[in-house]
Amino acid sequence: MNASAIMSMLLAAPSSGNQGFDLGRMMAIIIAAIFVNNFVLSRFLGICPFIGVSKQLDSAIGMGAAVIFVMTLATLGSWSVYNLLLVPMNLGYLKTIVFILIIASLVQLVEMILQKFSPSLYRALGIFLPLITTNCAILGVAVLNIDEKYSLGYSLVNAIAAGIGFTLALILMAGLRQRLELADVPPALRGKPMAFLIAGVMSIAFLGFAGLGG
Amino acid sequence: MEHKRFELAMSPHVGTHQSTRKIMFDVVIALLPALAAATWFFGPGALLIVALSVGAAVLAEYLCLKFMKRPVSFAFDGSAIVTGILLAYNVPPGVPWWLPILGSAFAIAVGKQAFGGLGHNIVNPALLGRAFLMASFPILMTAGWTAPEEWRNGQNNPWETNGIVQEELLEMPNADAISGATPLNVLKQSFDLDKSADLANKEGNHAEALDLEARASGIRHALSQKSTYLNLLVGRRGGCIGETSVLLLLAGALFLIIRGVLEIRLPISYLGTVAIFAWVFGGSGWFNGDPIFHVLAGGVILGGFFMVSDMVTTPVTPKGRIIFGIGAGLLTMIIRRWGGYPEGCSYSILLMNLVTPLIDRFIRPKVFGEVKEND
Amino acid sequence: MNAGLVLLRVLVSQESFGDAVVNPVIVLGAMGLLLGLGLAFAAFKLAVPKDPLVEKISALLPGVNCGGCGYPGCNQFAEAVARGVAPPGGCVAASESINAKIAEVVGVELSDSTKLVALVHCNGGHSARDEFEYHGPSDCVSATLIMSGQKTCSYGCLGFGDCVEVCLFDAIVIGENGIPIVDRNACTGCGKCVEICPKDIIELWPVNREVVVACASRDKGAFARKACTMACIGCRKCIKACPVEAITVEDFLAEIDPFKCINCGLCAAECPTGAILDTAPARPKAYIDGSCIGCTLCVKACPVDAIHGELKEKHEVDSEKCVGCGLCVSKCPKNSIRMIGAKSYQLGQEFRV
Amino acid sequence: MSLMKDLTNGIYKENPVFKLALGMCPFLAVTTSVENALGMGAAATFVLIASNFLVSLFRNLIPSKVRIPCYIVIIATFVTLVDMVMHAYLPALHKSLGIFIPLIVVNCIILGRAEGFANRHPVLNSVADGIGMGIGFTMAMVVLATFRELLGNGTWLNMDVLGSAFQNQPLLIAILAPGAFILLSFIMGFFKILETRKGGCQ
Amino acid sequence: MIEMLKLGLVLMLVALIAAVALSLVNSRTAPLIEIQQELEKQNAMSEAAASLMPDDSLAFDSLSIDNLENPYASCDELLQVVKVFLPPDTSRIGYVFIAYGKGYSSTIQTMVATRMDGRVSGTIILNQQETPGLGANIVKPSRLIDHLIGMNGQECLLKKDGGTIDAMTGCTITSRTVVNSVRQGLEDMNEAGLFSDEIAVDEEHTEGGSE
Amino acid sequence: MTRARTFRGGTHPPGNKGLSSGKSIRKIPAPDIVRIPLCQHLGAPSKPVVSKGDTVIRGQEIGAQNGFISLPTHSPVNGTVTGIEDFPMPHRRSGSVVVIETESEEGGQIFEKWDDFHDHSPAEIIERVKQAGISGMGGACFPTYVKLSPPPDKKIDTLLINGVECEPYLTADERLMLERPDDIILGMEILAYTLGVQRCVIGIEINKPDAIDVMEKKGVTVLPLKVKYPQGAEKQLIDAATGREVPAGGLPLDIGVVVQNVATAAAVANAVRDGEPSIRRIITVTGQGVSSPCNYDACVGTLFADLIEESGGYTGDVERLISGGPMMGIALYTDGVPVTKGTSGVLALSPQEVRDIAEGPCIRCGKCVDVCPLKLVPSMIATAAENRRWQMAKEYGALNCMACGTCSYVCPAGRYLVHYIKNAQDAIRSGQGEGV
Repeated sequence: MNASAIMSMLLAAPSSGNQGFDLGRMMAIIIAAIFVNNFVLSRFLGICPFIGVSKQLDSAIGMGAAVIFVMTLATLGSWSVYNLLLVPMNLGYLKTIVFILIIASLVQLVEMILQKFSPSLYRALGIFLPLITTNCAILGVAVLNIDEKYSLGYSLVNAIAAGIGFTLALILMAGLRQRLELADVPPALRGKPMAFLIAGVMSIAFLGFAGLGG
Repeated sequence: MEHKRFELAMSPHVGTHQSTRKIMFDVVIALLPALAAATWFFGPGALLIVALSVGAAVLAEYLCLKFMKRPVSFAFDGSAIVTGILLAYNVPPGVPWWLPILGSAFAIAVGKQAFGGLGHNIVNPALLGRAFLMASFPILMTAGWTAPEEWRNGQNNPWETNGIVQEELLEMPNADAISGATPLNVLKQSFDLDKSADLANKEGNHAEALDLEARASGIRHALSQKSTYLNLLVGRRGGCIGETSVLLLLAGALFLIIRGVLEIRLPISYLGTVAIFAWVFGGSGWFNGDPIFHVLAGGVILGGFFMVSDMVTTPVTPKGRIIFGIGAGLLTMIIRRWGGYPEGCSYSILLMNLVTPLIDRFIRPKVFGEVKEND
Repeated sequence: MNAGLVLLRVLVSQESFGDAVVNPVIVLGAMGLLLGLGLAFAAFKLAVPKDPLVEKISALLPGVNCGGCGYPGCNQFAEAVARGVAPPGGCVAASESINAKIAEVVGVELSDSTKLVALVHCNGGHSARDEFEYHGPSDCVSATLIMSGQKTCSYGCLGFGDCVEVCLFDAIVIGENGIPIVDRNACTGCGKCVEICPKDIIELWPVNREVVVACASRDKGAFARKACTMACIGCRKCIKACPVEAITVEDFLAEIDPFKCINCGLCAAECPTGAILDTAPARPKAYIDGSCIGCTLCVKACPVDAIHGELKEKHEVDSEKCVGCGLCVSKCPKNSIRMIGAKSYQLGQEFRV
Repeated sequence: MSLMKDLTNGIYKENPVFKLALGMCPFLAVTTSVENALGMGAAATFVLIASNFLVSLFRNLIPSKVRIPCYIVIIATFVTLVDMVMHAYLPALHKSLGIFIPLIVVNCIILGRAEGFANRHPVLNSVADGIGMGIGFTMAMVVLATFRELLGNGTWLNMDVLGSAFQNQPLLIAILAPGAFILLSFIMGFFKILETRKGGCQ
Repeated sequence: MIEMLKLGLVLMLVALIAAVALSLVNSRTAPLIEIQQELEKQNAMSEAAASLMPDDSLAFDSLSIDNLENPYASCDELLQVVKVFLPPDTSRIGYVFIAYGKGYSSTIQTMVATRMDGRVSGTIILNQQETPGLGANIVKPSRLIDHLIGMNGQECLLKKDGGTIDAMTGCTITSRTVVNSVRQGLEDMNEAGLFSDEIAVDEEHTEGGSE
Repeated sequence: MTRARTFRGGTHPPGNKGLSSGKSIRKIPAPDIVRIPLCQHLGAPSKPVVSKGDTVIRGQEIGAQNGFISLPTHSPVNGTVTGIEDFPMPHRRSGSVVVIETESEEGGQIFEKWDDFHDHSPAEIIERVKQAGISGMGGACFPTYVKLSPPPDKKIDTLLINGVECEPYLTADERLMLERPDDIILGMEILAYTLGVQRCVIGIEINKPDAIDVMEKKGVTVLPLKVKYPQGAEKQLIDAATGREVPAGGLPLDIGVVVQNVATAAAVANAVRDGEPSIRRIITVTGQGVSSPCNYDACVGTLFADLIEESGGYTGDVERLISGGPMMGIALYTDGVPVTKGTSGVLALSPQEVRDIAEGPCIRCGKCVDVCPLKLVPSMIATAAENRRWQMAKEYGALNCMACGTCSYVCPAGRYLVHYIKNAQDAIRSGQGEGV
């Protein structure tokens, strides 16, 4: 396979040769991933960290930034390996195992590199990195990109937007939880049940975005 | 020496005569004129829906408090009544009787009491109840419209009675009469026609596209007529129970302002934003929308004066309130123009309710004497 | 392992599997090797020195980074545990035994001293008169702000239960008398209640000293008595009753020295107002076995005349009278005396104050 | 005895969902019907048992530095197996579970048990734990799915239960995303009440 | 260094075993999955084509025309048209194709059978993940689906867009997606000249439009 | 008259001043037994220098200054000390009082009279003010001499005399301005001379037109102020008068302003001119709970009960007895407490006057934010404090609060906002819950 062929593959969607860059479609992907089909509130991806790291606003912001960062890198890696290696070798069925390996080692490498070379960035982002391995939003976006047959460009856009959507939900959640910490919540609902109830309310509100960009 | 003994408390020892209860009942009173309009246009059915909704809300509040072993007197502080009325005001007049009951019960139980009751709820319970109904019974909630005064003259003729004056339209070339239960539905249709026109253009059917575009702009033209405005003001239009008469809603709002209950920044920033963005992108293209229509149609007036200004779920600081109003206004217009629903008022407020804690956290007034560099 | 390799070679060599097996094996194998090497390389080259305690805890933790503990990852949780910020049992993914091990790792520095539990130095409650009616937030801190609380006794418990609220272990409840009651088993001695109490009447107290002064009033006897029927009036009767001189009275208030106290409860029996409480659920009884030589030392030691017997003959204990103080045990030259029966906590251990 | 304890541990005492709040993503996503819940439960249980077995078997051979990647590979392998088998033999279920089958890989329960339990217990106990946790997970999903399917569709395991009048206007929100969150919240709250009641009696 | 190598080798070994296991299983299941999917497609085609002629013995043959691009599909699917004939006579009696359209929250795949004159004879919704209870109702028998039958590309339009088809209550977007994707498919086929010349009126119209 | 000035925020509670504003000051004799609290000022209590059995004369020092921020205490009567004991106080549960059996109230000139204060240096005047035991008589009781001795690096350019009396009910300052304007004006001149400032203004709310008139006729620069609570708070008064904001955590000195109450000015005049220590003050006894509200000139150590009796006793139900005004005054559980230098009023409020609504949850109406003169967010501070999140309360500026009570006054949910905020202040100052 020569270089130009690889380039054309990267830039175009895998199954059709002539899909160019389309601003409208990109907007649709972005709006869908952030609002309409928000990863957390409508697709149920990344619930564990969403519930776990939303107690403090500062952690939520850090986690969100880390997720966006890793999501982008993981998508880049997984998309390339899938379309440049697995598909030509007819090994599509290995995608799950390959993706998770890529994500796990990527996260660990990034964490170690940050810790070594940029302690300040590590303190801001790095401490959230381990949690990301088991964040199904990362693997989810990688798999979804393949399922939707997005080109690399769209895949990256989708990944970043999904990360932003995750972050948005996380930050809103953190704000609400901090407010409710001072509220007179019935004892039975304190803690995790409350977190899920807030998520439910947020999810209802996000239904308002339905149909947007469609 | 024995001296007379007195009770003790922290200063101040005097206070205003306002109380939560009084505020709530003021809001109830302010909402009543609109109920009269609703009953006039939609018949006693509307009254029944409001009554059921209020009853269910108060009952649900009472039962929740009882279940949680909290003082049940809170159930009668009027806040449940406000929630009940607002919920009923946000459903179409033709819904079955059990719908508002279910909605109110959900609004109170899940939207309010689960969070700890009055003052602790994160979103407006009535709006949450409405969103719950929208998600659960989308067909009933989007098809339960009745035309104004239909109950009296017995004919369902939305062509004349949804508030849009047809004569104007019929004079337009290529413009058929339009149907649609509410003015905003009609507007949404015009956007749909625009979309179809784009499609036709893409396919190369330029003649068809022109025709569609003409019809779309014809509809929008009809919506911007004085007579349409008048109908919207009076309340002769299709829509939710509470959003009929703009005039009577304004009267209620005026009452609240006089009573010092209404925080004026929220409605003003909200309605102002709606108007501005209605002009910016409320029409087919840019900067040609009709702000007057957008403000009068749908639930913006009801929302602006009675739901955006809900104290519990909006920021406490003046600056925060202005930001809240702007955000809600922008979201309303985005949903109206590009979203899946013809009306975005209630969802926009719900969404901004979620942002309220963040606004409260980051937007605080400058403390007296605080040096600027700390900001 | 070898068997696996052989199997692999057999499989690979067979034409029928061919590409279908070889390709994935190559791809995955290469990835595994590369990533393994990469990670190993990184682990060695990029290693950052860590706190050994944190390492130890991390090693015990599940390492799934689920975030259930509220920390971003297992390492952060481990650090928090090591710093004492997070509870050792805070991991939701680990089983209880692991949590116990973590607690062990963290707790090795802690001595196996006697547990300290919260003790409320007031038994006034509804027996204490109110000076005025208080209007304001229902908590002790707020009430204290106004003329130091509504009670006539300015030392006593206000009974709004701030301590109940701050207790993370539900170890305190307000009893019927309007006084907090501490569940000694549930109490961990964290001291949150001590910190919050605006009247400073809660103290951490060794769990096995069960005779306590339940009053903090330093008012003069007459005034204290007027303010509260349960007040210590400084009558000094307890001092006389105490066989080990564990009690002192200062500013009209008795104080028990927990280091000296032997739990006999004699002071409590003597106290005219009930300011000294005997909270022991049951007392052990002395038992003299056959090795007794009848030296009568124990008879002299006994503060309640519960031992009797002839010189050079085996002595007997009147278990009705015995208060379980154990003074005789220490005096017996032949170690013939044992304490038998219910003892909720072991005496004689060291404790931190 | 200890085996029995390991087995029952996951069912109630350490129920992965209600008590530990692990594995939430698939739990919320696939509980739109009892059928899906059972399918997902079976798949997760299989992976849980198999990975616990293998991890426990090789627990002394795998160096600790690469244990997590190794476990992930083991789990991912079983997940892919389940994926392929389900695709081949149960295509309808495969379709409705969709993306959440590959996502079993990142289900915290599985990695959590591999690391937290199988890593330091003998094979039999690990398998028992896997079965217990699997059953606990499945049961929890069935509970939530029962509510969601009943309220949102009027059926249970595709059987008509609440009659056609209800089915014409079911409480749709129950099978939408918000319904899952809210119902889960209340179920967890209910468990909490149960627990405090029980605690109060002791 | 040795230590590092050892770690890498262990991971490799685990990966190798995984690879072998997976490839073995895959070699068993992959054909099955393929057969499964083929069967599913066949069934759907038969079902759709049954509306053309209720006969079990209908056969299908993919057309050797250039793939038609469908601009409304979300995931770059191409319009693939299958010829339907009744063996042994291999002349076509109609076509079957899949229309793709971006719906409310998913891509809706509609299998459409058409007569030779370009009119719809039957549709089946193959794949959709629309809102349950709303858009998802599209799979149930409905007026919308009934309405489509007998329509040609020109007529296939919602009432709201100037046509005659009533949208399903509460889900205009889903309805519009289905209708528009079907129309698009029909028009593409028409332009490709697949339909017989009997529908002269429509031909004229199409020409007029394309100028 | 120029337009009345004011500050931002605040509220306007009904004044209820009519009850006593028309009543001229009545000087009442000392009771048979006076109880002189040893701590009538902010700072360390004075040290008793007499003991049981001692004979004291009027104006004699009975408690000595005890530290920098402290003041001496003087006997208001001639008599015999019968003991030093603990006694209920208006601002706390109990404190030491010197009990004196009154024999007479005449004579007892301790300090020499100064005919013209210009003959004396500012330092001498400050010493006199200190020796006379004068503390701020507006309520805070801060030793006046400290305020008169600014650090040398602070340039004072404005002296503000506080005649605002924004607390409802109270009319003591108003009566003082009407009846003894010369004392006030002399006090002003002395203070201005001592501080060396040229600009000297008296701020009066426009609901006291008579007082403004009197002052203006005497040629004093009067700053008419809008009727609004807490217009009389130091920071708000300065803001309204000069447009300067006292920095958070700072003092008026930092921006070159000194504020003194009118009563303080009069007391300074008495001390400097007549050599009389601070042993008497003007007190308003009012509220619907007393038969005939009035303004008294009473000596320190008189019991509240005596004043009430003087006003004809209680009428009907008295729900609350307050020392000071209704907004910032302290509720008392007994009327058996002595008058101190800072007692500006005794209020006996009937149940109708006292606000008593059950505390409900905060409905976040934001009224407290609108009225807070310090532009804090009282509801948030209070909510944080209620949940013992002291650190959070601190972040929201709890320490800036001056407990003026405006927020509690307007709160429709009847929340004890000031109470919570004070809890937070105490907790923060004592270092509780760091990091929470």
